[in-house]
Amino acid sequence: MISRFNVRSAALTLVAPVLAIVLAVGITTVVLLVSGDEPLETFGYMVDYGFQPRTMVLTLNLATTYYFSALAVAIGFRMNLFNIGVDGQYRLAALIAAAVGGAVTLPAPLHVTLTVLVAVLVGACWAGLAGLLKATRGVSEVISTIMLNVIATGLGAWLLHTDRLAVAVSGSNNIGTKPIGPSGQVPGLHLIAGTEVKVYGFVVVAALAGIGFHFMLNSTRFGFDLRATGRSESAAVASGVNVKKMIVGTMVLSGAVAGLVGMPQLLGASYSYSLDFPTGLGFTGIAIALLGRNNPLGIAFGALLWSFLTNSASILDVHQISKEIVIIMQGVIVLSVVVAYELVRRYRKSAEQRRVGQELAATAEPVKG
Amino acid sequence: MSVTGVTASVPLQTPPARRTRLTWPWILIGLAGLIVLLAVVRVATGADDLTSEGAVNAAVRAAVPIGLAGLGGLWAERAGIVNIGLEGMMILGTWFGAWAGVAFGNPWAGVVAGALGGAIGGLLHALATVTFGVDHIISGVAINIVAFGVVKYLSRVIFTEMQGGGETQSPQIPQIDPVSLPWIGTPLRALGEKEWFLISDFANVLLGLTQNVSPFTLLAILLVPLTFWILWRTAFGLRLRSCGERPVAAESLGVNVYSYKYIAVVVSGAFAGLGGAFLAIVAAGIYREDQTGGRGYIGLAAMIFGNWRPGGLAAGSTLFGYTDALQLRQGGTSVHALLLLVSILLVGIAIYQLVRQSRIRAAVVTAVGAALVFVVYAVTDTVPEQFTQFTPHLVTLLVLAFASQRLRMPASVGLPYRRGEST
Amino acid sequence: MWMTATPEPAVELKGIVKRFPGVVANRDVCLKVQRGHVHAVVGENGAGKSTLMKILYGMQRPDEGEIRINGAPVTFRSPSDAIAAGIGMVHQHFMLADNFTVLENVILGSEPRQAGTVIDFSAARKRIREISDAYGLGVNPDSLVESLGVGDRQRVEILKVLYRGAKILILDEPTAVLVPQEVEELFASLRGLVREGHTVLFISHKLDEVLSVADEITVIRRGTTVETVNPGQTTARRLAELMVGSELPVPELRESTVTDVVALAVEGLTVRTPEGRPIVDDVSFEIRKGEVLGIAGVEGNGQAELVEAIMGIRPAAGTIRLSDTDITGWTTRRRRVSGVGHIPEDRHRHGLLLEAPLWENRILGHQTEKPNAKGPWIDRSGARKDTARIVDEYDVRTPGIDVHASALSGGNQQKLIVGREMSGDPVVLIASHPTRGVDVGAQAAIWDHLRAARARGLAVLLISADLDELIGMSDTLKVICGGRIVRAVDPHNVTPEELGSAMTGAGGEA
Amino acid sequence: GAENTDSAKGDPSQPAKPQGAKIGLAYDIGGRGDQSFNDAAARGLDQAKTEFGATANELEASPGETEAQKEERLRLLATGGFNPVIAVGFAYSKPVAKVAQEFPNVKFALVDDEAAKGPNISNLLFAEHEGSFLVGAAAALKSKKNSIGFVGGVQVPLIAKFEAGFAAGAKHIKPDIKIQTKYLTQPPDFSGFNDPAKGKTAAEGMFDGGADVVYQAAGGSGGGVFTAAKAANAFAIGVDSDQALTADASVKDVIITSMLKKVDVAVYTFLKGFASNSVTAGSTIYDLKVGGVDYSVTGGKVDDIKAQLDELKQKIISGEIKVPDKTTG
Ligand SMILES: Nc1ncnc2c1ncn2[C@@H]1O[C@H](COP(=O)(O)OP(=O)(O)OP(=O)(O)O)[C@@H](O)[C@H]1O
Ligand SMILES: Nc1ncnc2c1ncn2[C@@H]1O[C@H](COP(=O)(O)OP(=O)(O)OP(=O)(O)O)[C@@H](O)[C@H]1O
Ligand SMILES: [Mg+2]
Ligand SMILES: [Mg+2]
Repeated sequence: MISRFNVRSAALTLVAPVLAIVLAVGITTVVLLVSGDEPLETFGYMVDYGFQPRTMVLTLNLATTYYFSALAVAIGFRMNLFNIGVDGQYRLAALIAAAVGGAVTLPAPLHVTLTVLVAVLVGACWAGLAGLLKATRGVSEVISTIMLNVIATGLGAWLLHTDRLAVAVSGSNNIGTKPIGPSGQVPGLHLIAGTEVKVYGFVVVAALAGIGFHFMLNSTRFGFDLRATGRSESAAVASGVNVKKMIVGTMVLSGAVAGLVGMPQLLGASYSYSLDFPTGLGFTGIAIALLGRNNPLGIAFGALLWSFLTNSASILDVHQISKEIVIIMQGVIVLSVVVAYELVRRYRKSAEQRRVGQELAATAEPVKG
Repeated sequence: MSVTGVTASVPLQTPPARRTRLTWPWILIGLAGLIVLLAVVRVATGADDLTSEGAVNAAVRAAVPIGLAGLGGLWAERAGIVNIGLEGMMILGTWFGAWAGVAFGNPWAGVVAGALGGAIGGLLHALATVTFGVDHIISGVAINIVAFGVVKYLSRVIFTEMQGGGETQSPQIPQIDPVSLPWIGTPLRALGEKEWFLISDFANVLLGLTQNVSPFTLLAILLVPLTFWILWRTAFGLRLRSCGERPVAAESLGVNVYSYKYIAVVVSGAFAGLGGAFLAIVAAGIYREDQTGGRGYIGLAAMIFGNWRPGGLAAGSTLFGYTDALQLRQGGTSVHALLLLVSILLVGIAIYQLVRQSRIRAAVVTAVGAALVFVVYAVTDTVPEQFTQFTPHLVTLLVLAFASQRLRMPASVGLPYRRGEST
Repeated sequence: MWMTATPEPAVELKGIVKRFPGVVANRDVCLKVQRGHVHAVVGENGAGKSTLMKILYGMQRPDEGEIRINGAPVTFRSPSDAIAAGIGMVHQHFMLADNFTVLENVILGSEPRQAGTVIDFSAARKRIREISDAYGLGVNPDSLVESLGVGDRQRVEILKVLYRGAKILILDEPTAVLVPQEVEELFASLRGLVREGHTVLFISHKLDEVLSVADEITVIRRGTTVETVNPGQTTARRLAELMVGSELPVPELRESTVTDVVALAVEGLTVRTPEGRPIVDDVSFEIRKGEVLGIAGVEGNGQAELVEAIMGIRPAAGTIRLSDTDITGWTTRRRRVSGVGHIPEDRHRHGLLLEAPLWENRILGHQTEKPNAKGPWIDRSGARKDTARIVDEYDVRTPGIDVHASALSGGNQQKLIVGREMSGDPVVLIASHPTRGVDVGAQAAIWDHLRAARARGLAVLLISADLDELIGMSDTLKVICGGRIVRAVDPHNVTPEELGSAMTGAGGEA
Repeated sequence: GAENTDSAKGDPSQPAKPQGAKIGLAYDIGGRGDQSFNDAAARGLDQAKTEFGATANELEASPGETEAQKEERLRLLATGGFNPVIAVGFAYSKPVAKVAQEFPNVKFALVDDEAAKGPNISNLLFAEHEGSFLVGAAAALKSKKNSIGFVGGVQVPLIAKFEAGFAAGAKHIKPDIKIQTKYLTQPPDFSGFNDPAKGKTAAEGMFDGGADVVYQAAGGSGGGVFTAAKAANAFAIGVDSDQALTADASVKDVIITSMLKKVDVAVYTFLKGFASNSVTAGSTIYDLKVGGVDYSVTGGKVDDIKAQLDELKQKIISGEIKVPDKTTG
């Protein structure tokens, strides 16, 4: 009986995302038809290209980056804190970490550790600021992180100057930090056959972070307190949780993970923070966290899906099909997946109540009438 | 999951019942005081732009889209729905506003279309949050993504076919001619040019507010008292607000909570869309991809800043618009002068804390802050460009850090509501 | 049926059936209410009283059955239909927006208007004053609801109904939060209403009240009407038996177990509002091992704040000592770990994570203790095992420990909380309304557990609105009023009426 | 996909000439139709297409993307048989360096960057500072109030080059001239290239602050500068293309000149070289000497000072005047 229940429960968990993807494909089909493109052909191109070995590596690499970002957002969400500031946190963290990493030469593991540590610290501090403002001054973290994003941009632009952390690249209009030497770089992995391109070594760290997140949430007291606060702040307070400390702690942790967002790119590909360092990953992270229901495994799937769509969109351009339809598709997936989750949740809840009712009725005496 | 925000205020406490009521005389006195202060700082620093006609005019122009987005946020949140999708609805407003303005050759068609475009976004949000009970933030984020993709797609399909348009921009939109309050322009300008302390400052501020103002700006400003009037003076408004405070209570008195929420969120989208249309039609005269630049989020911030009230929200967006205009116009000098202003204000706050509230420690901390700011002012003579640009954001953050505890949001904002479920 | 006198009842319900997922809340309910009567409806928790009333008020739609008002069949699609038919309802839980004024709350949905849109505030104010004066409600239309006490809120609710010109009033447990004097005032108003031709439907768990005010009483058990009786021809005991189908439990302590060892001492405890007004004012008391100290008081007189201060949830001045240790500066968690248990007043807000399984709710508040935790880790299997034990020992009716707390009925939720708080081997237990809204069976079980723990040397601070419970379960009884302990009374020879008058401050200083 | 479908899929009415190359072009953010520097590249491409009967495939970057995505774009073109491949914008520097190595038989051109070197990479560079020097001089000559302004879109080294040349040119004419500068946003917020509202406010501030000529290097925000100039009855200077031709009719008359950065010429010249098999690897600097940068005379507003400007131009070409490409401080 228990196993039957679990199987059904697992099936229900899958229903929502599948429903959402079907809906998204449907809506995209309509858009494609309207603009006169052949939907089947379009999806065919995407799948074809998306599953080539090299694209799969790219998808995995981008997903690694997305994963950290979504994890950072999810940590906050689990406590009903909305960290819109992951974007600013990771940019500032990557910049300063890149400068530090570029300035030193150390034995390989130490060098990488130092750089990553700096990133984690900077991310944690920047997010912690929002946490402190909320805990001590009651400033909504939604606003403070929006503002801190812009402030991080200004600060970053000021720091990324040849008088400060940047070095000019001769012959280039780009400007960046001093490249991190080989000892500070994280080698890639040959995970997928059929291509020379390597998967970021950071994929391992991402997996570990996911496991750590799961473990932290479910097996530690801190995680319990965090989830309890997210579910009911008043009950958490009554149970002895110091909500102010939790707010600061959660924001710091979220920011620490946000600090990792730039690391796969920095230590696995560009080795320097320059003007073209990827931006906006923090916002993508929000969408993916929501897609994955703030659950480490769900986020992994969400990140892969998002990354697959983003990467396979490249092929559409080649065939003169608007790649914007992929953005529309991503948005529709987020929206429809949550609608589907909500419907499933309602169904589950009433099923559970029914179950409790039945069990109780079985033990109770029959009633007249 | 429901993202409703954890409140860090002393847990389980009863919220402060005392509310200060701002009356017209007090507001006017406060504003006049502010101008006096600005005049003093202007004279002391020579940063003439602080009270110039152009700065005031630009401030209003910068404040309007933020204020409209904020009004959008206000309508939604007063009915209990968080609207983080304002940015997306604003994006829809810029696109549809520009498209209709060009297609019909009439900017006012753009105004209407911008509002409609935003309203469609609002309708989607209402559908997701009210009918399907989706978490408000999730829905908002999704709408931002979809709107971004949709306008990119539409531009590619439609603007590329238009003369002067492209994948990332529309053709030039026909202009709405600005209007001026007659007769006072010349005399005020004469006064303003005299550079007399205070008198010229007042003259310039008045000029900035009354001369060369777009009728669309006037419309936007009118929407503030109109919103107040509708929400606080009419039966419709009372019912709408009751949905944000205690929807079950409203339902138990026969108010159809769902439909009020729907109306509120659609109106919210329309306001955000108007903000977008303003940006495209008046502020820029053209649609450019990404031109909203996060103003929807800032509008949301202005609304919270304004304590979920139209007056406060107008103040919040004006503050933001003013500092943004200053930094864009003569950033280094003006922002540097603002440091002195902040320092003076902090001294004032410290004195208030000491004399009226007897909070000695707080007063000392504030005074130290004032001194620090003053030192920074004294030892530098300009503010680096990279820093001037986040002046409005920093100011917002600082003001909130001082005043956040006094804010009070509608009691049921962000909470899911299902007819007949909760108690 | 007993009643067939008048031909045309004000309300007639026939064969009402209402199903919720997993429960049939009402089955085949039949009820006739004569015009000009006070008609009481009694029944256990979850018997389906509120659901029935909501159906009559158009907030729920019956699955089957017929409603007749003044003889004519009606179908209500929403409360507005019911309001139009002259029905008004005061809900079990207040239906007021705290951030609105009384006026706004009252006129909502039927606003007097000028030109069809603008609210005519002065007309509304006038009307409210008139009604308030006519029925002696003493309500100020311009005060903010959040600043009102429970009694005032109750009157606002009644005003809301009268304002709409209702002829048929439904009052769902209006007296649960009132002291006897306020109840008397309420009943006086009700009698006035009835004289003017209003009809009142009235729900209460307090059988004495029901017997004193009602013209007729209908008993509901497990969703169906069992019998309609005349108060003159029945007793509280008989009613209870009809409700439960068994005998009524009595709260009482047998022999004294009070020792000389002080377990909890509170001295000069003062809690202030953000504005600086004291809500708990210089409160001092001691509880010894094996003693139950009852605190009596009208709701909103500082009890909740007192409990929060003792639990460290709310900052306070004064000292609190646990055995010999000064715990004043301690965090809530440290207090809990050191043996202070807490049954909170509002189990949904402060006692449970509704959307979490029972075993996680077992951990709540005991995150650092065995068997829930090992060092910084949560011990899932330990917690699960212990939850199963609690479910078993405290007779929590549930199909398993993996269902969400929200799926349990209130009484079972409360039993889980009591079991949890007793499991930490507490030295002191702060019990706020431990049996509020719990039906008689569960009530008896909770009292038994309290008695047993007391016998083992537990010190209990008992706060309750149920005066019988307070008198019966306390070794020592103190009265709190306006945040101050104003009197100590002897629980062995005080009547609920005397206690009630002491609570309103009528009895003078002790 | 709308406007460039025919070019890629082949227009049946215009049979492709047998010698026609398959050109791959990767744009920076904004792509074709940005009315700025991507558009200029597109013009060069279009010219080559008609002239040499080539076909082309054009791909566009997305905001905030990673290097890997840029690389992939280039690879898609290279593997799709496109040769040569042109990358527009310095952000393609590393991707080009990498992908060019993978495809030694494909010729790559990289606009605005010479950090990426390789035997099959042609770097197309511009002396924006030299052109800006001339319009700076023009601004100083035209300014009656001895006060001018510069509005940059985003504060990046590329735009600083414009500012440096502009300031040097103005100071060369009037050493005591007052120059106001404003960048609309800071990297990585590139919205400064897309926010005409900000451009307008910044320029208004300058006009109110006494300037009467403002030079903009602000991409799509430049329209706002023109509007402000119109309202202030002052002058503006355009950038990249001859904006007195391309800008909206209502503001054309305030644009006294434009600093021309002839990306189209560079792209066309490269393609022409490819067609004639004479492409050279390494840097080609499009400066005043080769006419890669210049100032425009449309509208006749600088006719009166044309002689002076041309003289300066000659001095720069001859090396007599050295124009700085970096701002000081
Ligand atoms: N009685 C009124 N009639 C019309 N418009 C008004 C009225 N009072 C204020 N307004 C306008 O509406 C805006 C609302 O501002 P705000 O909400 O701060 O008012 P308030 O005085 O705080 O309101 P309340 O009276 O509810 O406290 C004001 O800025 C003003 O423009
Ligand atoms: N909206 C609902 N959804 C599901 N079940 C419900 C709902 N409302 C009530 N119930 C269930 O219906 C039954 C009757 O509830 P009701 O509130 O009518 O009881 P009651 O007699 O008023 O109890 P109390 O004395 O505690 O107020 C209970 O089992 C309750 O859990
Ligand atoms: Mg108001
Ligand atoms: Mg009930």
